[in-house]
Amino acid sequence: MSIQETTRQALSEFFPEKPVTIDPVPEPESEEAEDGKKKQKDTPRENGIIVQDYSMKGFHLDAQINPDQLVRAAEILFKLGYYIESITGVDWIKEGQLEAVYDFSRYDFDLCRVAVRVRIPRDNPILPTLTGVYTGANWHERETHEFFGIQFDGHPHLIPLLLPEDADFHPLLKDFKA
Amino acid sequence: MSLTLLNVIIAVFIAICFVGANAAYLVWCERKGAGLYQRRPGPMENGPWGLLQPPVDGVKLMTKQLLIPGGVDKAIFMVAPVLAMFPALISFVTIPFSTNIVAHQIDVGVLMIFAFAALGGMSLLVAGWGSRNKYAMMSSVRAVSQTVAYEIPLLITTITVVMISGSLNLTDIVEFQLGGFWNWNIWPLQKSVGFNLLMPISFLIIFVCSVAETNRAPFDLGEAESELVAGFHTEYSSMGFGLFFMGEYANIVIGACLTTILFLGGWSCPFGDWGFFPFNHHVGWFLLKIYLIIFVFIWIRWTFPRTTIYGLLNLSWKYLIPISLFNLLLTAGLLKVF
Amino acid sequence: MGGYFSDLYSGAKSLLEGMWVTVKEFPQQPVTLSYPHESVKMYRRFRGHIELLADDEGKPNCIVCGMCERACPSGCISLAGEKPEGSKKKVLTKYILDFTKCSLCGSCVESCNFSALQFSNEYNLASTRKEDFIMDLLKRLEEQQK
Amino acid sequence: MNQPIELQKDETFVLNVGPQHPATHGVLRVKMTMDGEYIYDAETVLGYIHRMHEKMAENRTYPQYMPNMGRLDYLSAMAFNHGYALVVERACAIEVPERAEYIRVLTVELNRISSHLVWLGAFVMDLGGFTPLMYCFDDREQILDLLESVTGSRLTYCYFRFGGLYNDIDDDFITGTRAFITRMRKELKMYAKLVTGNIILQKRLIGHGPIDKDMCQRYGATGPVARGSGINYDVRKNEPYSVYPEFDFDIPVYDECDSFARYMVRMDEMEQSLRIIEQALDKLPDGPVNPKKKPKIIKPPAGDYYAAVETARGNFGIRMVSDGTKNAYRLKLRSPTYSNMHLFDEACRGMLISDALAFMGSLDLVIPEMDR
Repeated sequence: MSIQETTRQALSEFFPEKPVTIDPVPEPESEEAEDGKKKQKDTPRENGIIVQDYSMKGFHLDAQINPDQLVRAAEILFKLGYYIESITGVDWIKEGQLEAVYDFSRYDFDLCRVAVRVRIPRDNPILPTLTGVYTGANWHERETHEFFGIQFDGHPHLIPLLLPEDADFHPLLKDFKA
Repeated sequence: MSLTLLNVIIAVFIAICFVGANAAYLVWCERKGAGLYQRRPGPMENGPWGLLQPPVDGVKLMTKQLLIPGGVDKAIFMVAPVLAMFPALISFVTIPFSTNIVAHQIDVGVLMIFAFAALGGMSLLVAGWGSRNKYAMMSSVRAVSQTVAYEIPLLITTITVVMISGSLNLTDIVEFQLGGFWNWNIWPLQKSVGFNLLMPISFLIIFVCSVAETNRAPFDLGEAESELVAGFHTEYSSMGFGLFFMGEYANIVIGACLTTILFLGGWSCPFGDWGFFPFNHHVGWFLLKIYLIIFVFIWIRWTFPRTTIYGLLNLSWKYLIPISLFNLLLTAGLLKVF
Repeated sequence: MGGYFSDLYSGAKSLLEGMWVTVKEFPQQPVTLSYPHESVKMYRRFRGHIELLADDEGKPNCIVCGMCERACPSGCISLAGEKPEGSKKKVLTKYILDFTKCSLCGSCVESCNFSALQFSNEYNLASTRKEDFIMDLLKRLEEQQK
Repeated sequence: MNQPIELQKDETFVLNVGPQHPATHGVLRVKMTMDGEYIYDAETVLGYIHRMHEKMAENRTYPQYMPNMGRLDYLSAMAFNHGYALVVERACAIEVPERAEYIRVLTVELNRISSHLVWLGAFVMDLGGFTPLMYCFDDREQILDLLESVTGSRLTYCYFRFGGLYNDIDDDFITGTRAFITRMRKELKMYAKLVTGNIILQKRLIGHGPIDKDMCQRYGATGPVARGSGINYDVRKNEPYSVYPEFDFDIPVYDECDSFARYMVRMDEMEQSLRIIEQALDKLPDGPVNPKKKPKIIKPPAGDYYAAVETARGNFGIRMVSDGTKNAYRLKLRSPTYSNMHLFDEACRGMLISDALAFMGSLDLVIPEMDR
């Protein structure tokens, strides 16, 4: 069994109501190209796992989960041998949501890049910290915190990293005006 | 005023001139040498081959503002550079450049040089302590432990040579080696001890120790610029820094002189004592030898990375001290036998 | 004990090897160039700041389409033109390059479809005044024509 | 000398290493809590040259953002440009002509060697040896001359375009590169004698600065740092992009986990890069360097895209979120030294300051890339 399937099965414990085998539907190319704009107006994406077309997207698995499942997901991925690449946010201002994207990748030749997403309300962005699992999440979370204003619960040292120490603005939010 | 005192004053004056000129032009040599080792020309712009660079640098240093950091003990801060320069100058009094070119012959010349060398180590401690800077403090602690560690093998090896030549007087030590390079102390074959295989190694030890004593790369832990910024002279500017700089080069000359006198036969001509030109040119031979040693100093500095403090102490306590101690014992035994 | 002496031997050998490497460089000619006295020839493709190209009559090729202005990531080009009476084409009246902002990416040269821009070979551009880098390229072209 | 010593919390002082410190190569600050010369704790402070490149991406069009990538890591700018070109090409499905791919690999590998040469020189200078720096710069100058003759600039090349290149290489470049390969092989032997074999350097590096596999995974360390810890991970092999599968080259991996292993990885990598360059020159196909069909205005379809390349310092990833307009909606730059430096805080505990700074040098930091 390829690592991709192993990971998918491991992550599917978050979605008991959905059978694992149904969702590997990569969004069809044509459809996406046509209504790229339409998609944006749609309601936010539902939680679930999407198997992406690697040659088109550059990553394999795309899982959207709830904030409370995040630490568990990280533990699963850590056990499977993934390393943390980066943590970042995306500001979906029209939907009133912030999305945190966690990128994981592997050291061995079983290529599998996993993106774990979490959507949280824009006015109360709180996420659990991953520093307990991946120590390296520390700086990434600090960066996400200063750029997007996402609070990471339980983070040991949540002060701005790249911005000045007293910065109280979040420059990567779409409504930030310098 | 007695004649001897006048003699000493004149000698000190000449020594100051000699040391000043040497320090200035050794900096030029160092920079030029560094350039040539590194595929570049070195100083070029001031005068032919950049030869006017040292005076120009001197003027620059002298006209700079002397900054004293806030909150330091001024007296200690100001006395440190003087302490760095002064012992080096005094040591020159007893160094024989030739049969009669010596300021003041002291029967315990070796002892005096070591006494003042220890004072030089203190200047680093005072500078580091007085600077009120953490880097300077760490550097001075390092420098002192380094000086202590390297004075021991230096002394032991010197005692070995003193035992062989039977005198603490530097002139006597040189005169013991006169008459051709085969008589120098560097060779295993000796007049007084017969055959001592460790003598060349002793020479290496004293060479390494003089590199370490003068705080030069690869033992420049005191001023390790990539670790401690500039070490003990981090806070010094203008001539305060200039004096440290001059003191360093003066110490190099002393180190080279001492090595030459103890092991390379001082002013003696390598090809026996022929009484005609150019072989009778005694000072010339002496200067040639010390500059050769300084050339090697420069060569080493621009080749090797720096050691660490534990590497340095390991080298001293694990290798240099045992070997030099063993050599001391061996020499003492051989002296008894022959 | 054996390790003690072999360490000493191999260490000394490695040090001597290193010294041999550096001393071989000692007598050789330096590879550097004493810059103000001699200078390198710039490559044909060297990207200096941009300059205007003129046609045979000495008029700039530029037709004031403004593509370069739009292509520039840093907004350092500002140009203006006017249409003289009885002429179809616009004529360039002002072309200011704010070199303080320029990152020499060359987007402007690539975006130009009328071969009106090129990179100059100038690299001696040090100055202590900011104004020296706000360049009037039209004036520069006129000076070149003379 | 290597035994862990018991450090006392109540006898510490704080030492500010940086932002202007000779060993931090730029403006990095490490707040070290020291017990004598031993480091009790360290906290890295970043952001002194933070320029918010990610926000710039949202305000610039895709082609306009290309020059920014060279400003991230000024030493391997080519690889960063490559990564950005890859992600946009992937999003817009632009085909790259084969010749362009070969030239990309050629220039990226040349750039990798030049980057490693700067590292080697700067690293040995951290250790107190100044001369290798000059030799490295002499060699690097040859690369910069070659790249300048092609790209027109020496440091921030901005040579790649979406789907192709700024311009084609010429014969002078090819002969020059071949001459450089011969020269560089000789020089590498010289470095082996002057630097690698040196007992002082070995004593300072072997056994110092340990980073084990687990630590790499927790922090996401990549590049030579991971490869020095026995992790066989190189994006060029693990996730082949461009025409790397066409070439025969090895990924040097060392299991020692110390500073010397990382040093050796980079030294070996230079040799492997020379091999790649040689093969690329041999196999270089004819043809155009820009695609025939290329959208006039770059507007990637909405969605998430990811691309990773192996720069001289490790895995550089770009996550691009497009909303179908001319500007990126969000562009995340995952820079390698950011993760590599992160483990310094933990790894340097209990080290002597001289070892810690040597260890920092072995991580090969480029501050602008970390601060972005």
